Amino acid sequence: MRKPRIAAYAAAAALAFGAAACGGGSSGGTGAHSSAAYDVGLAGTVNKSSATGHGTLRLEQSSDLQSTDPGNSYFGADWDVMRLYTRSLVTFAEAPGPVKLVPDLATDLGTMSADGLTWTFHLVKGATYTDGSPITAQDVAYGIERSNWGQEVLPNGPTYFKQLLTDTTNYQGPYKDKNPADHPSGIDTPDSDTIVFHLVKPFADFDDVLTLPSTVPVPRAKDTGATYYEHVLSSGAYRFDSYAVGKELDLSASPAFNAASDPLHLHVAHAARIVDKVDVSAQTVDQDLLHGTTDVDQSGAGVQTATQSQVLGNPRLKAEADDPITGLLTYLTINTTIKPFDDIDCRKAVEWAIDKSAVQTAFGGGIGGGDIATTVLPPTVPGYVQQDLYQSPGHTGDLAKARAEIATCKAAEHVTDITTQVGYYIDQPKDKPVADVVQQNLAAIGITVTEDGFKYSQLSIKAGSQSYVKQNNEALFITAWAADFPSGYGFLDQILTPDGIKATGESNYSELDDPAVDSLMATALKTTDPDARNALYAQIDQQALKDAALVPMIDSRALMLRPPNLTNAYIEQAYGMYDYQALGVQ
Amino acid sequence: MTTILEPGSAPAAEPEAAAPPGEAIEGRSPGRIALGRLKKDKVAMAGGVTVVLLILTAIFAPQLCSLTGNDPYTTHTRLIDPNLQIPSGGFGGMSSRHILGVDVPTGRDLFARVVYGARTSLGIAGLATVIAIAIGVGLGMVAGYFGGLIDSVISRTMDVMLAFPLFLFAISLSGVLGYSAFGLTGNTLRIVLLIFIIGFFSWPYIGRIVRGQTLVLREREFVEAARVLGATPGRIILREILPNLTAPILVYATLLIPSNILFEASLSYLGVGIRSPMPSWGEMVNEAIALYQVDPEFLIVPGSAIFLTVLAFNLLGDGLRDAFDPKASR
Amino acid sequence: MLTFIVRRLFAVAGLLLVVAFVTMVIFYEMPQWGGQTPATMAVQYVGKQPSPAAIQGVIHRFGFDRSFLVQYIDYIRTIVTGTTFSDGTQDIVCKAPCLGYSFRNYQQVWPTILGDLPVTFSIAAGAGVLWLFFGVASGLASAVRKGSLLDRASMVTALLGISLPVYFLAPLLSLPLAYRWSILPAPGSYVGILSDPGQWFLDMILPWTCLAFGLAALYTRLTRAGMLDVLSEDFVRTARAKGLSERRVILKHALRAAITPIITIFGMDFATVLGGAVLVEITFSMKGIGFLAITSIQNGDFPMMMGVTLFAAAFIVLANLLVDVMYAVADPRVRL
Amino acid sequence: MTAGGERPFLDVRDLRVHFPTDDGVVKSVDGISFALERGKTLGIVGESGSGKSVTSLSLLGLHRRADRKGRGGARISGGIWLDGQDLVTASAEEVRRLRGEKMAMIFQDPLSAMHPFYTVGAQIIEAYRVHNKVSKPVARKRAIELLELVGIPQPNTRVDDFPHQFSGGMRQRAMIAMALVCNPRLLIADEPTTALDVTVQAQILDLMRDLQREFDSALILITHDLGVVAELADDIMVMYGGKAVEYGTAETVFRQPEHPYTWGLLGSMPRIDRAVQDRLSPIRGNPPSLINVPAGCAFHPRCPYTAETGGRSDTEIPRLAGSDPGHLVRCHLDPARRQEIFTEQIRENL
Repeated sequence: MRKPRIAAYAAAAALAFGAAACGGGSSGGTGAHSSAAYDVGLAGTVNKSSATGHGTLRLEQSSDLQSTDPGNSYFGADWDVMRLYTRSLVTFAEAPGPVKLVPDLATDLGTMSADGLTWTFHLVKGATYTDGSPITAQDVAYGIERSNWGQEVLPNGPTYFKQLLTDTTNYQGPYKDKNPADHPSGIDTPDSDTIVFHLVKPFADFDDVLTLPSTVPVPRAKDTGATYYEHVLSSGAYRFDSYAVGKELDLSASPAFNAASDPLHLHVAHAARIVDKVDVSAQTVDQDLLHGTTDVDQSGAGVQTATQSQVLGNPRLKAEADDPITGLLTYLTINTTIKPFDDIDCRKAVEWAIDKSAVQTAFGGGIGGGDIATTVLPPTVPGYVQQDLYQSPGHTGDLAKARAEIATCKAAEHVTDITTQVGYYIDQPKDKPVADVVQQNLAAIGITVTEDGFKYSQLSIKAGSQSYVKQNNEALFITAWAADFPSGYGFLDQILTPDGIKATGESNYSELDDPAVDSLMATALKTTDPDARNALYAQIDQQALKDAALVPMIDSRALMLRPPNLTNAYIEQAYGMYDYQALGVQ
Repeated sequence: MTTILEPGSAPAAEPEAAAPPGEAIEGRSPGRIALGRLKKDKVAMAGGVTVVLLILTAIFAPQLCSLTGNDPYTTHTRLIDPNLQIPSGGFGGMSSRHILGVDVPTGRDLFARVVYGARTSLGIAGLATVIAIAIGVGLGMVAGYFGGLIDSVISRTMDVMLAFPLFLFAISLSGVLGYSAFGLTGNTLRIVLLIFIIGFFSWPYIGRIVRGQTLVLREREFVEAARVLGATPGRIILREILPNLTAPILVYATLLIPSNILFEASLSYLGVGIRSPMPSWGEMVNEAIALYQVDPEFLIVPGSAIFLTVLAFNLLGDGLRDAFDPKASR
Repeated sequence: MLTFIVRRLFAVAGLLLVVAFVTMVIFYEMPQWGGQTPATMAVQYVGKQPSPAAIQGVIHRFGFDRSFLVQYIDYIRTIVTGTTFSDGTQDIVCKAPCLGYSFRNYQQVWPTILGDLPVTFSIAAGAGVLWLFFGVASGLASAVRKGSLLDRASMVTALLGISLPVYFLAPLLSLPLAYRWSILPAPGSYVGILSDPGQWFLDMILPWTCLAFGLAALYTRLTRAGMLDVLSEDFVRTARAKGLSERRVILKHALRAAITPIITIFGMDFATVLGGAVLVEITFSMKGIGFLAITSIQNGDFPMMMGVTLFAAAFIVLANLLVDVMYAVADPRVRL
Repeated sequence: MTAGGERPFLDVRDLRVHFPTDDGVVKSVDGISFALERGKTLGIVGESGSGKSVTSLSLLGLHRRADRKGRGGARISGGIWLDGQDLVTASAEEVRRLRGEKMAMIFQDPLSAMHPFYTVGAQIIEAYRVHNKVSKPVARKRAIELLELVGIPQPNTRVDDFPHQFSGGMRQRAMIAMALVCNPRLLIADEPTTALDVTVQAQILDLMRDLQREFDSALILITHDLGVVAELADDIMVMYGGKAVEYGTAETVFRQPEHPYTWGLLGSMPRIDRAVQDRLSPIRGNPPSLINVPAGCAFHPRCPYTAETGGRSDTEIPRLAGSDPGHLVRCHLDPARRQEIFTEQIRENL
């Protein structure tokens, strides 16, 4: 049965092996011509090929795309696919290893003005849609406007621009305000090649935001609102032929693509056709991968457990598999405002009590599940520093310390029995077993926990609602987080600062409001030097754990198959899955 | 009329074919006759014994589980191979401590889960059957006894309900309410919901049968006599008609339970019924279905539980029906 | 006959109105009785961090703010007359019978259902043939050879069939046949009959078998019981007394009388399966109407689910009508 | 009743039909013998469960025979010779060929005895074509002929009607037409008039008498109604508990019945000339169970004269015997005493 994958909602995470590694230059196999072996797709390209327009690349996935409309999806896997038929202002370098931002429709990465409030971009010359019409700065602006201000029609995409850009005109969005002359004040398009953004506050990571498909150009005249997804006007190397909801997406190499407008060769149609079958059962996807009747699992979710045992037990198959870190952190939040967890000792007790090793097994083990996490930032995000504030042998937790902390807390709070509730997503099958483990671990230190499972779609009325968690005494929540764009800010801001505290639609489930964290974040956003900025992110990470606001549990891994006829296969760390734009078939 | 008066019993059927005649003459009560027949029906008795054992299993689930020292919730993650994600050591993790193995990925004891699953399945199916019987018998008797407008309304309602795509309705109903509603949450809500949905959707079948029987009974002498003696309709329905419906109700209830067990299991299998951690056989099958290629044990245990339970109830129900109504022979 | 059909068609329409009403109550009213508000219902359809305006927009567009009766009348009127709705930039025409459009992706419900019907029909048609043929054949053999080894074997098989749910039988069959020996395609494989008839047939074998087994078992029992009843009828004795061969007595006289109710039940079962073979479609992940129903429910896609329910109900009531007409044709005593 | 030499047209000798069941063996027919010539009528009389219908069905070979282990059907022993052919030892197929052709049966309830889904004509045509290789139109002509013969008005159109469209009497006529369509030489009528109105009964009985003459067939009339037998039968056999208790010409059985059971039957016959208050004098008690037939004389639990048998009534089964070879009685009472009781106590009450 189909279950929505939460992992896919929260999208891209980023960058290679920590700040240090980043400064240290290139990691291993960039550009290397690797032969097939286990995990070589993490750092090198498997079956490198420069063939173009060759064969049919077959993708399959067990769920459907949230949308093919670049303005209406929050799925990382969708964004990876969108790069096939769209161009955004900025994108990720097409190479294995650490994420690197490169300009796509823009001629160059942006430059911040002295006050940090204005960013200006120029469009490359000669970029066209598949129908031959030129791509203009106005189209890019319109794409941002419809996705960020047109939420009543396109509700699903991210809305960073609405938060980051000034808007003195109180723009109502293109669907309510049909006057083409009206725009938010934060976007200027002085001519058809130039686009200028005005920010409400300095924002050093703005280039990262421009990688979002929100910046994909959409001509106002071609926009059909909620049904635009049926016939997206392609700006990329592949033409958008057709998409049948719940069935398949068909793309083919676009004859109209102007390679001259793509100096970095980011958009090369290696395949003649691409067929993406959706809503195929998870078992079928795996079977097809094993039998060579499909080329890649588009969801990037990794194989089913049954297949995992098959793959790992067979050296030939294992050589065709990669097990990357997906950038998704599964963690337990502890609400810092709900009694008695407003007492840091009670929160520390939880930190000590959790048996992360058991959690890891419940979550699917080291290969299908992921690595035990001891920091908020995953190893692939800038700012990551290896540390473990709550060290225990084998990560099994330290009951003695946990009991000591809970005793202190009980004494200070004058409570004898502690009961609370833990929220989790019932449509994310791996979270439920984790909730079971949490329940058991906390029972061992005398905290009675009841489970509160809900669908992801109910998040904003459950754990995402302040009144709900307070009324229901739901101090704990098992959730997962990946950055929407690959930066420390992208990962940390929404979950650790007051930016994520909202009456509904909360994302800082700990409701952590620590001035130390907040000031570190403000400093980071003004810091233009990446290394200095990343060091600040690492400090924020540490501070949050000192506050015991959350228990990092698992940095997800997914075992992915790359059948031998797949060319140019490598893991794009921005998405934590293969880079579909680079793929071809033999 | 030129017939020989045959005092006493109604005319015994002539022995056509091999239908055994003449038992009525020996003057045993129908219930005892049926019991006698049932006792001779070895297959039905096997079903009956299994049913009794299942009910005992459900009632004494905690005691039964304590024999192996397990409960259905405790996780044993160390029994699961962290890479292969199947119980270590093969055979679904069977051992002297976990006699049916453990589930994946948390390693909960399958024996305990399947035993507690009997509680869920039988409890929900049983209570749903009680509801269906209560509504069906009540409305069926009222419709059959009073006739006229009341009968029309009730019969039409039954017709309409039988024309509903019930399974879709049940899925919609249990799917739309989400995690909490009516002040109930989680599996408590689901259990209540399932009982009512299943019960509510299966009453028209028994309703029809009871209505038909009541129509016949209404014309019988003893009902006529009671009416002449001034008994109220309520009294007649409860004291005269209901006792005579015991046999069909008993038979039908026994046959309704397995179909309700399947109903519950199917909804849970589809993910709109009971959810883990509460053990339910349908939910266990759902969890196991992705894994049965490498760990069939995990699927076979709950699947067989559903199969055997349904089979046992069907055998018993068939036997009961044959015992009460030998003409509907097997 | 004609007046009967016309009268019944009115009844069918009435029944569908009731079904639509009840479905609508389930989707629009039940959640609110259960404690939800229009706002909490609407948040399912907006993004990760919805603005109040977006929520209001959804509430309004999906009609959570209108009174139930207005919505109901609107829904019915839309089915009859069609409607237009806006995708934000322009109006889209939804022709009658317009069952509305998906809350998730604006797909129109009616064409979506029609698009999924061939899969369900593939399942139903093949399985229908199987279960009717094997059910009636083994029930017949059983009744004629009552008490024989054959009878007992077929009764045991029938009991197994009735007690084995599809989702247990399917893995039991797929494990050896599809996964171990690769004789048949693994569950989940499906191609249309038009694109590759041979592959279609292979793909369908397991779903057909799994669906037909339980129903065939039921029909075996039905046929057997019906035949045993009929075989003790006077007219069968008359047929024998006329000196007819046993074969003719069984097939032309007994079966002729016993088959009518079975065909009736078959009509209803077939219609029910056409309205979505949910368990089979889910188990074999075939994108028929049942699959659509489950995905719609999981997505909270009310119009889609209502459309499917109404569609399934229409099948059932129309089959009911058809069966009654067939009954009148088959049984001269029945007058319409 | 032919003496020696050639067999009678229908000769039944010591016929036994037993049904093994879980509760014991049901001895529905337990050793009856009779003979019947063409053109003659035998009336078999008895209460429900006396074995009379089983007798008729066994003549036609309509019982499912038991398997070799003696289970699952009827155990039939004794002899049935029809026109010299032994039906008990004949194969099922041979008996089937005779059914409808040489021997035919008229059933009690024509509505249930005719197939509801086929027209009356079709059912007659079918009966005809099983035994005669003729085209459908020919058979149809024959069917119309027969319908006319049995007195159905407008047979040309009624032939295409369904049984439910006929009235009860018409249906029985059609049933008779179906039985006669192949000119059977033995006709068995099982309660042919029971389901009919009294006026119609008389018509049907008249019809049967006429047709029997016309076809010169032997007729076995099975009924519980002595009145019906009185009109048609040449011989009468009274059955009780699977055995014949009195067997003789209609004349003797009506004039000088000797078995207490026959007295009871006669006594319970309504007569117009009888006073209302003592109209019926029913037989007390119930018919016997055919599994546990009372020891000795099967009738003894209901018999008012057991005291006069010298204790033999419940120990010894009386033989079917009589002074007159044309009148046999199965009773422990002395023949003279029987006649005495009848003359002194019974006759005036009849």
